Amino acid sequence: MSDLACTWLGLMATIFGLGTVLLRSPVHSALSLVMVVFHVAGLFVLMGAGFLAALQVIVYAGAIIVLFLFTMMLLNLEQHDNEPHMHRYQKWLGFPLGGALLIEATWIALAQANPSETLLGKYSPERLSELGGTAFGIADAMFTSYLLPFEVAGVLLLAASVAALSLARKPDEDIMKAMPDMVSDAAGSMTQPSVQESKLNQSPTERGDNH
Amino acid sequence: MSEAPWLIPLSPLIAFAINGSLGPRYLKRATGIVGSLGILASFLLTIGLWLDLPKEDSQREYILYRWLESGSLRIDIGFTLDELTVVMLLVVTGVSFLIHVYSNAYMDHDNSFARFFTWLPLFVFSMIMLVMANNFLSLFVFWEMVGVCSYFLIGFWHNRDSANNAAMKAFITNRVGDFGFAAGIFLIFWNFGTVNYSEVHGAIGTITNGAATTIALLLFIGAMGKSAQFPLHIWLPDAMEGPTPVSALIHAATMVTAGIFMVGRNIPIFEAGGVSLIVIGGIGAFTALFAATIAVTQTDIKRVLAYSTVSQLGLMFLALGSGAYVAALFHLATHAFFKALLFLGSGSVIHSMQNEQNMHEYGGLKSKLPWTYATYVIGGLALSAIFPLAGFWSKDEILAGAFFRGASSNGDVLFLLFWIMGLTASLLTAFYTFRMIHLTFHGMPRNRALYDHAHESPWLMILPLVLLAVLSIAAGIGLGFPPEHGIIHDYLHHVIHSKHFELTGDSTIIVSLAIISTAIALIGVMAASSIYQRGRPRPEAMGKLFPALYTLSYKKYYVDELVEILVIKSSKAAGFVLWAIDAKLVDGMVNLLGWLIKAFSSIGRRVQTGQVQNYVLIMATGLVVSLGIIMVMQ
Amino acid sequence: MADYLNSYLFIGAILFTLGAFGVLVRRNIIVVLLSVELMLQGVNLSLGAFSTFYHDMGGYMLVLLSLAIAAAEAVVGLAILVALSRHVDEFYVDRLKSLRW
Amino acid sequence: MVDGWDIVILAIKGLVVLALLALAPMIFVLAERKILGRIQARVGPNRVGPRGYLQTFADAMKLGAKEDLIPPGGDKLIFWLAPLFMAVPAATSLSVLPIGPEVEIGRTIGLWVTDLNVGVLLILAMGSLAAYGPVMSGWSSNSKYAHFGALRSSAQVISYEISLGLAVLAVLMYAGSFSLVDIVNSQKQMWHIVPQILGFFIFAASAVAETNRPPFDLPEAETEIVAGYHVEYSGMRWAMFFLAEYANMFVASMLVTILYLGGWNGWTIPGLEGIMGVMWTLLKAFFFIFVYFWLRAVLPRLRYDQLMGFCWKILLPAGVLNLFLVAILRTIWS
Repeated sequence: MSDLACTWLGLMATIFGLGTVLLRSPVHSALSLVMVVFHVAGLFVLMGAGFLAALQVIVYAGAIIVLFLFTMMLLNLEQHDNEPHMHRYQKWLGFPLGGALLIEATWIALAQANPSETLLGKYSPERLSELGGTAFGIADAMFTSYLLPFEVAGVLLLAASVAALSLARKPDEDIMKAMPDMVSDAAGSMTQPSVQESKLNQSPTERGDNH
Repeated sequence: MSEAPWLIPLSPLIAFAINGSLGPRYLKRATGIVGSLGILASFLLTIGLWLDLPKEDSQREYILYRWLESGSLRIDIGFTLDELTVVMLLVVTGVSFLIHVYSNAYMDHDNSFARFFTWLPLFVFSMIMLVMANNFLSLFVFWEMVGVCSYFLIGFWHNRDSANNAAMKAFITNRVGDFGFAAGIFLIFWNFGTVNYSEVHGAIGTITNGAATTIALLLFIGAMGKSAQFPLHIWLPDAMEGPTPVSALIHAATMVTAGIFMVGRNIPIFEAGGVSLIVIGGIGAFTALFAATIAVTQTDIKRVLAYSTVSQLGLMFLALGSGAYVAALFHLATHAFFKALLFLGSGSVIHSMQNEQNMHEYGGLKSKLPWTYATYVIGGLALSAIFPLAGFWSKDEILAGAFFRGASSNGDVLFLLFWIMGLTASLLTAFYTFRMIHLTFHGMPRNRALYDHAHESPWLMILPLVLLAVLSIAAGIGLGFPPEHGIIHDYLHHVIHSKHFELTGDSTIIVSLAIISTAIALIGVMAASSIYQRGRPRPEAMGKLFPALYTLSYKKYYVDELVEILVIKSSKAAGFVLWAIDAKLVDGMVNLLGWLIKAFSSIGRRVQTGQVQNYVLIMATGLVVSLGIIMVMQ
Repeated sequence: MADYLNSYLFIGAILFTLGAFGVLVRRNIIVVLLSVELMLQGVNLSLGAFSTFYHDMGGYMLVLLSLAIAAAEAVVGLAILVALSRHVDEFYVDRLKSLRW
Repeated sequence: MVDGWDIVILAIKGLVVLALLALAPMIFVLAERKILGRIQARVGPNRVGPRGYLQTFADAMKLGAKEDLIPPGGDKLIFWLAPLFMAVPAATSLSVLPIGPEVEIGRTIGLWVTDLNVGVLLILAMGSLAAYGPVMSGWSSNSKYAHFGALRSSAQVISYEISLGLAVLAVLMYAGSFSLVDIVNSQKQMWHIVPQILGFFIFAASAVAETNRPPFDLPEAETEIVAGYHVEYSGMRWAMFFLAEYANMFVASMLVTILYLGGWNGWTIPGLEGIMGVMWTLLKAFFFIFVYFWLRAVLPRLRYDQLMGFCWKILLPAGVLNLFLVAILRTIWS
């Protein structure tokens, strides 16, 4: 039963993973990745880590990929689906490299055939049921031995949100008005390279306007 | 009070915090009251500590908390509770309180009133902590904090260039001394593994004479900086740029006495350090005489007092060098009273003369400023060491100490020379003091416009003057009678006593020495009166008699100019040479290296396509290859 | 038991490799970012499997942390994308060469 | 020990859920139209059947007969998948909602399909998946109104999920379990609404926003963007969106009932705990569905900046505050 489930989930995850990488439209790629996330979550359930499965779906499917889709729609990204290829060798090198990586990764996976008994940690299934499940086990570990990484992750998230805010923010026009000479320099240095760059990278826009 | 000695420094600190945060916007004039009350609380608590001083040695150290711990270094915020601390605290907080009260009136018209009363309590806090410290590191920290506060206070009128320069000069000159002081503390830690006073003093016998001498001399360099001994005295006269209460606070009661206190606190180290006491005595005696000769010709009333302070501090070091330790601290206390009185009195004069400080613009102020005049004369008499005022008792003991040290069998003959230098200094002291009094208060007014506007200062300024005058009269006889066996001797004997020198002679010698010094002081007073009151001979004629000497004295022996040439110009020249080496040789080498790297990297940069994916490709190749190697190896 | 661990690790390896391949080959910047997420999926699966079979919470904790990092990465990456669209309006990796000076 | 009866019972439970999914919206739609009519001093539907009671069935038949249009230039596959992405999460959520206590009918049967030990997380996960339906439909429709609706919806759902999660977190802290049955059982003495009145309001507001209902119905604001993300849909596909919306409302109401109002806990007749429990649960849930209609009738729609500001500047800080308060209360009372 669980052999079958594992095989099925793994197969589907692989197929959707291929879809993520190979599909032309970024939106299709993203939805394909959502399916990968579901199947990985299913594998987590199969392992008995239901908590992780739920988190996986909530965070990945519910937040991160939605954010991707949101951005794609915001920037009308789906219009650019004819990908030009400027460095073909990159693609031809990518295939053998990917193949080699797969072989090596598989070898590493197979090298784990016999997990040593001495490596077993303290969260045996009995201990977990005593604690009250995976979620409780994770909480137990999180607030004891992994407290520092947990706190650091919080700081990381804060830093990331601040960074995202400042990156995606529009240049503040009120400040520009308030401090004309100071900002004109800064604005000049901010806009100038982008103007140059867009000139340098001039390319026929393939944006078909469907609206 | 011995259970909670931390309350004593706490109240000025609270006053500082309140005035610093709320002062400029909300409290304004009330900062003066807050500051004064803070110091008053501190003074009353000190009296409490005096009455409640622990009798047993084991209780004389109070540890508030462990400040830092690093390796074998352990520093506590702790307090030493002994008689020396109490005496110093009484002088510091008492005089500071009177100065605070005085400042309320003196600074009344200043726009930065609140700022003034922010730094003043912080200064007193630092000084209290310095006095109460139980280890060298705390001492050093607050030693520096006193320096910082003095920087802010000397440069209080920061829109005057001269004030800023004076503040910087004081700060930098002190740094020179602090360098020696810090080196001394390092050596102490190196030799003893601790910086706690009692532990260091207990272990003093374990180190060699040479090490002890080095430590003692290095510590003394620090004391020279803070207590303005030659040649590090140059900052003190310039520091008169600060407001007069600041001058009184820094130069009478607190900051400059830190050096004396530090030596007094560490007598065991200095006694162990062989010749260090002779060096201290020599520099003290020289400074006393040297500064006195400068003071004779100065025309700025505060500058006269400044050189007088340098001279008196020299006498205190002479006492320390002679082994008359209690006499040094006795003089420290009496000097604090009468010098604060004189500074505050001169402040009162300056206040009424619209900030004119040149004595040649004064004259005949006796009738205009009766209270100031009366108290000023008392202070002058005390400074001149006229019997029976405070200065007499303490200075007499110092000179007697030097004499006995020189004359006694196990003493050093050099001290007889120092004694003569001290006597000469006290002659000059009496002379310039009364020259100052005559120029200021007697004779005819030399500047009618200023004279007409002069008026007696408000009672808030007079009251501290009167109190200090009373102390200047009574403190000497009250504390120091009979000589060598007064109250202060008995009180301090427990903590400060010499292991090596017995400085007593029979009473006839003591009395005759006292008569000699009084006679010399009287000669000085009379000479000044004769020249500056009756004009026989005329002062100008005296100046022309020895023009070279007069100019030398008036120009302060060109010490500032010498420093300018020897230290500043030569450092600039050396700096220029080093700059040239740096700019041409070192930079050249670095530039060469940079050029080489640039040349090589112009080849290597072709790898960079600017495309992230290329980089990732290379990275992945690396991963695949290294994994492959691992795979093959196994 | 051990066979299971292998199969999970195998699936994880496949997903990781697919993601790496996508990062190497795809031009569209958003697909590259998605491929990175795919790599993270593979890693998460392996970590979860190790944790389960070695009776240790370390792997689960790392999955949680990698979730946080993935979120941070996505947020910053997409913000950069928005900034790019504002300045150069260009989403192909091989045309963005400003790293080269 | 799985025997035949277990499978039969499970099948019956599943059928009940499906029936709920299909029938409940019909009833709700009728109720909504009638109640809205009353509040707005109208009569409401009154032509089909006795007093208009069969109106919804007529609508359903009409929708079933309509042509299934696919807009040109759109993405067919995703256009086709989008309604499924709306309906499946809703149905999945229904399957873990307990509607009554355990009853004895020959054997012990819990009045729920499954009792997952991460039930709350499953519902949260399904709630976050609800963002996909609008996004996919909006993107594949190739229409600017649908596009805007999808953008609004995704931003709104992601934002309000955070305050929703914070409110739920406080409940979980109090109950000490992720299982919905355990949560209901932990409210035997006191409903969670008593210590967490603040959390209750945060949850209720966030739930309304999550289901795209007025006054937070910006993704489908008729007056601005016609009907938002499902403007291009017709026939049975559109019915599925409709169905999913009402199913989501039902899930949200049940969740409020279970998390804050004690689920089936209430006054009961000995021997009839099962029936009384179901009655209590449904009564509380129906009250909340009524609140949904009520809000729609009386509140104007928010502006978009107000919507975001309300979430990030009011609900989120309040949620954190609630978490602190609950943590303190829990420490004091336990």
